[in-house]
Amino acid sequence: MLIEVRWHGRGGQGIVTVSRLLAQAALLDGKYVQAFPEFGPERRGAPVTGYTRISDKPIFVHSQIYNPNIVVVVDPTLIGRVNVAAGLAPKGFIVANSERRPEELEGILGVKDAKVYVVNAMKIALDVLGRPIYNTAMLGALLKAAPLTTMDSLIKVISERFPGAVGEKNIAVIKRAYEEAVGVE
Amino acid sequence: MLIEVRWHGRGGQGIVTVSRLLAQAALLDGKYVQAFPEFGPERRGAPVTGYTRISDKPIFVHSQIYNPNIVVVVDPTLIGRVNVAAGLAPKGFIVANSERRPEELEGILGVKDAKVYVVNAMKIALDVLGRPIYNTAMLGALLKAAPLTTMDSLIKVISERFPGAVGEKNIAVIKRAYEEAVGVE
Amino acid sequence: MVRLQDLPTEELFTSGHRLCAGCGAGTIMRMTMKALRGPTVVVNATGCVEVASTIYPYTSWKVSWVHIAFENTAAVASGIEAAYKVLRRKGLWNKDVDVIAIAGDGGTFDIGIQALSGALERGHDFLYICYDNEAYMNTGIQRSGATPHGAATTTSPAGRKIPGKPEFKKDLIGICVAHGIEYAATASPAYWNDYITKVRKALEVNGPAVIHVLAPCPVGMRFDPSKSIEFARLAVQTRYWPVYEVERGKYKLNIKVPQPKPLLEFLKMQGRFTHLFQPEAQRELGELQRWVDENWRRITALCGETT
Amino acid sequence: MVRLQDLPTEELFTSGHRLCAGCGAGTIMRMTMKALRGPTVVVNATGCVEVASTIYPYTSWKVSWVHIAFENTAAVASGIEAAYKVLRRKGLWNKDVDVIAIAGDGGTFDIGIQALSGALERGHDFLYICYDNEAYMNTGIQRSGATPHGAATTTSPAGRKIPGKPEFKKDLIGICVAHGIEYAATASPAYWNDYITKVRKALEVNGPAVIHVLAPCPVGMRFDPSKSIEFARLAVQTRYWPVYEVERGKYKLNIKVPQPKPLLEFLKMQGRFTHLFQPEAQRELGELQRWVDENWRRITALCGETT
Amino acid sequence: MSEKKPGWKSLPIGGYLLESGSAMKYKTGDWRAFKPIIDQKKCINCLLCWIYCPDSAIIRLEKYVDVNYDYCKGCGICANECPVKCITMVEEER
Amino acid sequence: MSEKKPGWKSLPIGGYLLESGSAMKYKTGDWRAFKPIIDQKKCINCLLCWIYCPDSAIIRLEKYVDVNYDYCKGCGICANECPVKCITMVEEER
Amino acid sequence: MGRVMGLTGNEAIAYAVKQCNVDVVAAYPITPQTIMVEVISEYVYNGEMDAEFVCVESEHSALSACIGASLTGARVFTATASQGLALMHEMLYIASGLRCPIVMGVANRALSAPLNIHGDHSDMMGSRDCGWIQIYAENSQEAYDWVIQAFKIAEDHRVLLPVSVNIDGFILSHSMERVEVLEDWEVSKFLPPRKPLITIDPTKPITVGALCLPDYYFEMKFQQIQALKESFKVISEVNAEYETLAERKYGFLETYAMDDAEAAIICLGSTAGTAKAVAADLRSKGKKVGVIKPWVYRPFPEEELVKALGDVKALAVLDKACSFGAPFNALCSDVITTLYRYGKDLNVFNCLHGLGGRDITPSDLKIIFDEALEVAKTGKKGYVKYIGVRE
Amino acid sequence: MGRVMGLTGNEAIAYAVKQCNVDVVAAYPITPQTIMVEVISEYVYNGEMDAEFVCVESEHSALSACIGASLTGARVFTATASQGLALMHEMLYIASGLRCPIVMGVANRALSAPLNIHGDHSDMMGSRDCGWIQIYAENSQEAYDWVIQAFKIAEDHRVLLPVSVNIDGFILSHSMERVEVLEDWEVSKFLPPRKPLITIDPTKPITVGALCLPDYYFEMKFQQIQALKESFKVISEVNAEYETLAERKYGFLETYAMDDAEAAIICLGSTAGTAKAVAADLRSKGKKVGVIKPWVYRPFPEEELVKALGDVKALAVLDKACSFGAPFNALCSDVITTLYRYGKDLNVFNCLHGLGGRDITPSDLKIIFDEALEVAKTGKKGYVKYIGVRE
Ligand SMILES: Cc1ncc(C[n+]2csc(CCOP(=O)(O)OP(=O)(O)O)c2C)c(N)n1
Ligand SMILES: Cc1ncc(C[n+]2csc(CCOP(=O)(O)OP(=O)(O)O)c2C)c(N)n1
Ligand code: SF4
Ligand code: SF4
Ligand code: SF4
Ligand code: SF4
Repeated sequence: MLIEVRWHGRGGQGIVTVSRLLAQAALLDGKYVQAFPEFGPERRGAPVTGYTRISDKPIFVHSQIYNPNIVVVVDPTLIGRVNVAAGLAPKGFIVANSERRPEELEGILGVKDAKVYVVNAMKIALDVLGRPIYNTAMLGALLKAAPLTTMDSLIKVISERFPGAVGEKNIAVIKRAYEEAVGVE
Repeated sequence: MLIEVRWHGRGGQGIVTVSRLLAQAALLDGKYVQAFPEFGPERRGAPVTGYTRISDKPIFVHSQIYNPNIVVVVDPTLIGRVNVAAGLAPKGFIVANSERRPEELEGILGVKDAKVYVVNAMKIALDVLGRPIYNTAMLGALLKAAPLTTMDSLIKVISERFPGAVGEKNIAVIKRAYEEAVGVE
Repeated sequence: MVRLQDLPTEELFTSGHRLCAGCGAGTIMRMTMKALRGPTVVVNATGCVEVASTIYPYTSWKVSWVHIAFENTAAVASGIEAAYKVLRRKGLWNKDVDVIAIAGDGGTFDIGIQALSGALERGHDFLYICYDNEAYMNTGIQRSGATPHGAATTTSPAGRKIPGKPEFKKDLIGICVAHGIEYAATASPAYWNDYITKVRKALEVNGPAVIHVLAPCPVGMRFDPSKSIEFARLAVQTRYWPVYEVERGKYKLNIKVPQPKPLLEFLKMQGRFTHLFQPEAQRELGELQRWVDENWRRITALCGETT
Repeated sequence: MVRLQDLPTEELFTSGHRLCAGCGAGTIMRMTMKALRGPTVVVNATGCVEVASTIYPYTSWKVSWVHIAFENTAAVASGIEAAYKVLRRKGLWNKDVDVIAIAGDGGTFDIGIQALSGALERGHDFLYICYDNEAYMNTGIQRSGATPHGAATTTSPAGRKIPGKPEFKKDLIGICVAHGIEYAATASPAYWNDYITKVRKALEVNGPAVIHVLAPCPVGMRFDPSKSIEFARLAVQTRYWPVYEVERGKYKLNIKVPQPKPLLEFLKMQGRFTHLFQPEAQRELGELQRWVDENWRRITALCGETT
Repeated sequence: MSEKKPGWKSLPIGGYLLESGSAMKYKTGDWRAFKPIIDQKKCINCLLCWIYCPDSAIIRLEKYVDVNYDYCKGCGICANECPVKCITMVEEER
Repeated sequence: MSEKKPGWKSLPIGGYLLESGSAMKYKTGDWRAFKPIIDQKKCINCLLCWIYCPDSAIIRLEKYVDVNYDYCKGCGICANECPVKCITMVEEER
Repeated sequence: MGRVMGLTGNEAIAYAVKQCNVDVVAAYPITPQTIMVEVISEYVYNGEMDAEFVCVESEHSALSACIGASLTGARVFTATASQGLALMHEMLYIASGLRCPIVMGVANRALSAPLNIHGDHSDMMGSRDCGWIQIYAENSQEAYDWVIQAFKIAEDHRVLLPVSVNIDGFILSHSMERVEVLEDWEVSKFLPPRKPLITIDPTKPITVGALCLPDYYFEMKFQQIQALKESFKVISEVNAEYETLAERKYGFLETYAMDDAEAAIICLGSTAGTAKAVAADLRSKGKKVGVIKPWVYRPFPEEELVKALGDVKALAVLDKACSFGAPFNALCSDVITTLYRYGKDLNVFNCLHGLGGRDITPSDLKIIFDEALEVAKTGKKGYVKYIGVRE
Repeated sequence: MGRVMGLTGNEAIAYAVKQCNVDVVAAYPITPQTIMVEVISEYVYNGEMDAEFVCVESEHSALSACIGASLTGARVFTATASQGLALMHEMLYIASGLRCPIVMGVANRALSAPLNIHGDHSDMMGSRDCGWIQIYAENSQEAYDWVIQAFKIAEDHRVLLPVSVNIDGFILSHSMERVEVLEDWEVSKFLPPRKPLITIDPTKPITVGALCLPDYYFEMKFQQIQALKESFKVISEVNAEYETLAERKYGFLETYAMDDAEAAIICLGSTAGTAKAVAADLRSKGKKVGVIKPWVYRPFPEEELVKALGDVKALAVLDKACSFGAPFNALCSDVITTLYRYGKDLNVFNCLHGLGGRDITPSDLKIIFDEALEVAKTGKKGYVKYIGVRE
């Protein structure tokens, strides 16, 4: 099955990175993947999107993603400002970085058919990393919402990409986000 | 009828100019013409050639001239060094700037089928212009050898191209060359 | 002398552009527009300012603005200037038009230097402004001829073998002055008064004039966006960026820095220099420091200053 | 100090080229080849020397010689230099190779200045020689950035409205020196000793060096071919062509001219200036004279000479 | 994505933009993560924030300045440069 | 024109010329309108003509110089530069 | 009959440019175009032409300056050849994309490497996709006539595209021929001062050269495609108006002896002249051969070509530029694809000739005609010949 | 199975370049190629790759430096896109004319004006005549594999021509995909250090770049034509050898579901992937459609194409670059002329798509397939469609 994920964040928040980290992890699972940014000249601060495709079979399609199965909102300030749910496929998921409860968010986003998961990635990031870098936390939350990869693969990918202490901290972030993420169906 | 003329001289001796002056004069006579240089990067001092085509009818051909009807040798030092008679059409003419007699030249050039005309353009140029510029003199000699244009047209063209004293002197040169040119058949 | 109160409130470079938050080039564009004296055509090279200010169907420009390519800003400006000249002569146009070419350091120091050199030689009446953020920012922070020694960029990374850019920054003003132009100057947006005054002065020149202005880029130089102007001030105060002008070949130091702040303060605020503070990079750091000292000495000497 | 007797008799730039009779560039090429120190690759820009020396299937060169295009000589030299560097590092090549780029003034001042500027900035180890015949001679005497003010060329003719080139000659050495290179110099083939010494010196430099040598062109400047060297000498003796060198930014006047010959003598020998001696062109003549004076004053001042 | 954009027949040729300053229609306020709050009582109207703001997001008023939040990207230059420190950056709601 | 030139099969690729200095086969002596004649008795062998000749047409000999008329284009630089004026330019035969 | 002058192709174009009252000329010298620029600078320096001659430092800057100038509403000309055109390549697309009605004279010359200064079409053919209207002249007269018409076509608001007028390097550029010229006032009447549609008039500021993302770019390109389609009409109109003025008839292509031809040659530029001469000769010997010479190469005149082909059985397409690695060379591809579109069956073969100025002689052309006549019988087709290459 | 990595097209090419032990890289950054250059400079600055990275001041100089370097016998790589490729145009011809086996990565992008940074093929198509071997990859894996093969093909003494490996801008250049890579030693074995035929070794001096007049130029060009012909054989050999090494099969083109296809799409690069996906879908619904994807675009694989076409009745040719004013766009012209040469009758129509990065979606492709199936019945042909242009 082909799963399409859209990531929402801002220029500078590592949206491309996280879209690729997920794909890397899926690669370890023996999957086929694509990860690509929104193709535009957007600058730091501006709302941007990234995309990940994961499949058991080789992926031939190279068109854009219009109807993602999953949307991940990395930047909480985008909620309510950008239509993050746009085009979400039927029975899709939204995984958001927010202090709110999932039910509350469901209302704000005005989604009906979708499952909403929430994690307070800001808090986790500040607690563990000491800096407002939310992207890796969202990997943990996403994993909770949908088993697109495994925790093992994520850990492996993270420790390769960020050797040493940074990697370890990010792994901690992911694990905690996995724990803390909650959803409504 | 289409007449093709090849001019021999050295870079810097006005070979292009004289090939064009002849064509200009023929234009005045209502003829169709082409005048073009040898297409090469040759420098001052090097042997060069120029070409003139004259016809009563529009000239369509744009290829090079391989078998000229007439060859004009502007620079006397070329004789014996460059095969000026190369490709000369049957019953062609050679008009040369030389101190020799035409018969003598005929021998040197080794031509049989061609008429040879000779003029001492050096002397004429030095006498009249005071400088070793031989090209216009050869127009007079050429006219004597073959009526490709008229003296009137030549005069008109020269006085347009070189207004004032220079033109007048060149006209004198042409006239004298016309007088002095001698040929053998 | 300019008073902020007297500057026009109208923005000829409007909000709604997509330069990064805190982009110094944005500040520079606004200041430039506040210095105009009449009908103006801006010719802009490909680069951050161009891309971020004119994403179809939006434009931030309220002057006529033209972008043709990356490397030919000065040539395009030449054509426009020549055209208005002949159109006026023929009575088909009746106004003075100021032509301002604006390009980044990449579009000036590297790929655009020939077009600039040619235009200076031909003596067109235009003002060329190079906003220098010291790298190709639009394409993602690649080194340019303006990148300082040792700085890390994506094509001169802080590598294990080579720690940042090995070469030194080109002397743009020196090159322009060698073209014998009437007016050339450096500037920093922190010193708005100096900059705006210079733009106005340069526009008055009959012939080519060049202004080379430091453009703080929080993304490419890696500092906090709120520090853009602080950066631009510190660059001057540490003698990294001498502010001077050259009128008819005569150098003048516009901002004296009798008691410079330590260069390290300036370097440390920027992520692109982080690696220089590793012990292995001591030599690079020293070379950079030496270059800054020597550059200051050379410029101030040309200005007839003794420091 | 060079002795003619000690120069090699072997000609690495052979007879049989098709430069015009009396071409100063031919003399310069020969002298250059006599100054070599070892295996050499010459990169030649399109122009008189290139065209006339390598008409297939003939070549006058006995060193490896490369011509790629008109505007990119310095870039090609960069690539060759870089290649030998890495091939040596990898053990695939084992000799020092001198890379000499040779271009006319058109290929240097105008269309090639960007490639040159870039190569200087990157610091490649090569020698760049600009033989300056002050116009595009190969294509038939068009103006270049090196053509002096007032000179008639086929694109700046002595017209009834505009009497010759309105602009002034670019300062190539000034531009190169602004790039902070280690060695730059001017030369005249009349002073063979000075020139050959400079080529040798420049080859010793580790990094880019530039030599700007006046190339007499009897055809384009319009004088008798036998006067080529006389022209080159007079240019120096009238202070038209200051002969100096710049080592690590330090200027030195190599040929002092305490009692200059009158500039008019130099101008009068050249057909390209004939029209300046018409009464209508008095202003142009004066401007040219002033430029020569000012240039001499500027250069000698830089050299610390008082004249 | 949703709204239909004009087609080739109605667009001006050459990609020319005939309406100058149209970028005003593009609000960059939502780029902002931090928001400048001006204490207008402390403001001395020196206009330094005004001249330095890259986004023309400072509005010049009679006695003090104000922020145009439609465009302010929240860079914080104004707060950093304010000589009397009357501007504070506060995190945007989320 | 007459002699058959090599075809694509035998020519080296890329227009490379593998024989350096082959221009020696191309005699430029016939460009000459004037011919330098050296009075070798007067020649002091200063070699100035040698270094200045653009065409390498001056031959260095033990005591004096000679001219290689195969290549001399007759520019007259040698005659002009000779410090003892031992070179005269005479018109070529015609 | 107009005034008769003896002009080379270069001079004819320069003379036309002067009469067209061009405002800005920015150009760089290169053989064999140089003389175009020289003559123009002479006009300007002598005060015979009130224009700014911007003597730029490279061809890239030449066209850049022209684009800038054209945007002000000025009438603009440039000229180049070979390496110069190649160096302009990037700017060619920008000039058409920004809809600048610049006219450019090209003295076609081979591209390096190896360096060669002689005439072939590889320069313009190597940039044939650039969105310009592209005209090839057979002789000086045509070069002159087309330059004057080119401005009118380019500046028409239904078109607003740049136009290149191509002449064969040396063969035309340096060959003096008889040219009938119009009087200045006639040209001025035919071609009044340019009336630009939109300019960068700074008192009514506009933005030119914005970044168009995937949401708009294709529409702009489609406008260009449409403008080229529109240009068919405009070219016809301009040809017609010019005919009443100059009494010389132009169109998209010229046909020679095609009426009952069995075999024909199609080619561009000066080769067509020689081909016509040879055709005349062969006709006199009873061989039914003809010649088709497109004047307008871009947009490619498909309909007119099909009409011109009539009942011809075999067609030799002469290309003077090599499309390395393509099935056929450029003109031949255009011809074959046109036949495909119109479902016309015809035996076509391709002759690559004249590269680097290799002369194409009447006897070469005779052989080609003979081969075409042969092909008309045998039906052999779809091959490429190389004229005059030594083994 | 090789080692699996997640690489974008840019990264895959850079990784291949590192493994190919390239000596000199001279390049200039431009979106969307930039990352290729960045990754390479990282390798060099980190000492992971022993090469000279010449960070030139423009693309013109980039290729110029590469030509110089290549003449020394070094292995040379460069990369560019769009305006950069256009600025190199002059040098492209020189690189092939001087027979320099340079490999160039191109992240294809639209040409200005208007400025657009997104993917289409106008850059490389606008220079398709330049005498290079031109390869288009569908994904990162192919980009990686072809770069390694490209050096071997280019440097073969029967070829000695430059090769461009093209990837769609953003769609491939910026999209991370699964890539199986070889080990360094495997690449080194497959591709030993370059053995140049002739170099500028100054101890055995030669002259490169002489002026060739009409008497020699055509012969040099004919040698290039022959080398491109020879390259067919060499490419096949290299493909075969690579297959034994990497267990991935390449050739001149890939066919997908063509066996009994009635209608097919032919296209280059990433679009072919989407087309294959759609074809699979349609096949599952019983529609007989297939896809042909040329890997090698120059020299154009005519014979292989004709073979691949089999008995297909209708063919949609998808072009991603506009040949303004030509009867058809580039790929379509090549296809139609190939059919002509082989006397093959087939209903072809041309779809211009994706200009300036306009996305081509599965539903677009479905419509095209449907139209092709329709055409297979109606026999309508020879027209051009514009996919997704707003009226
Ligand atoms: C011929 C060409 N090469 C490369 C590019 C890609 N490019 C566009 S902008 C740019 C960098 C601009 O750098 P700079 O001039 O310093 O301006 P900045 O982006 O820093 O404002 C580059 C490399 C291009 N547009 N055209
Ligand atoms: C891109 C390009 N533009 C123009 C030319 C034509 N061209 C060849 S050499 C030359 C002039 C050379 O002048 P210069 O560099 O001064 O050398 P000179 O001929 O005087 O020795 C010109 C314009 C060219 N070869 N390439
Ligand atoms: S990258 Fe730098 S210069 Fe470019 S918009 Fe961002 S802050 Fe400004
Ligand atoms: S034109 Fe001048 S520079 Fe060129 S070969 Fe002749 S004399 Fe030498
Ligand atoms: S935060 Fe930045 S953008 Fe916002 S008002 Fe202050 S200076 Fe302007
Ligand atoms: S005349 Fe000129 S070419 Fe002949 S030997 Fe003397 S200097 Fe040399």
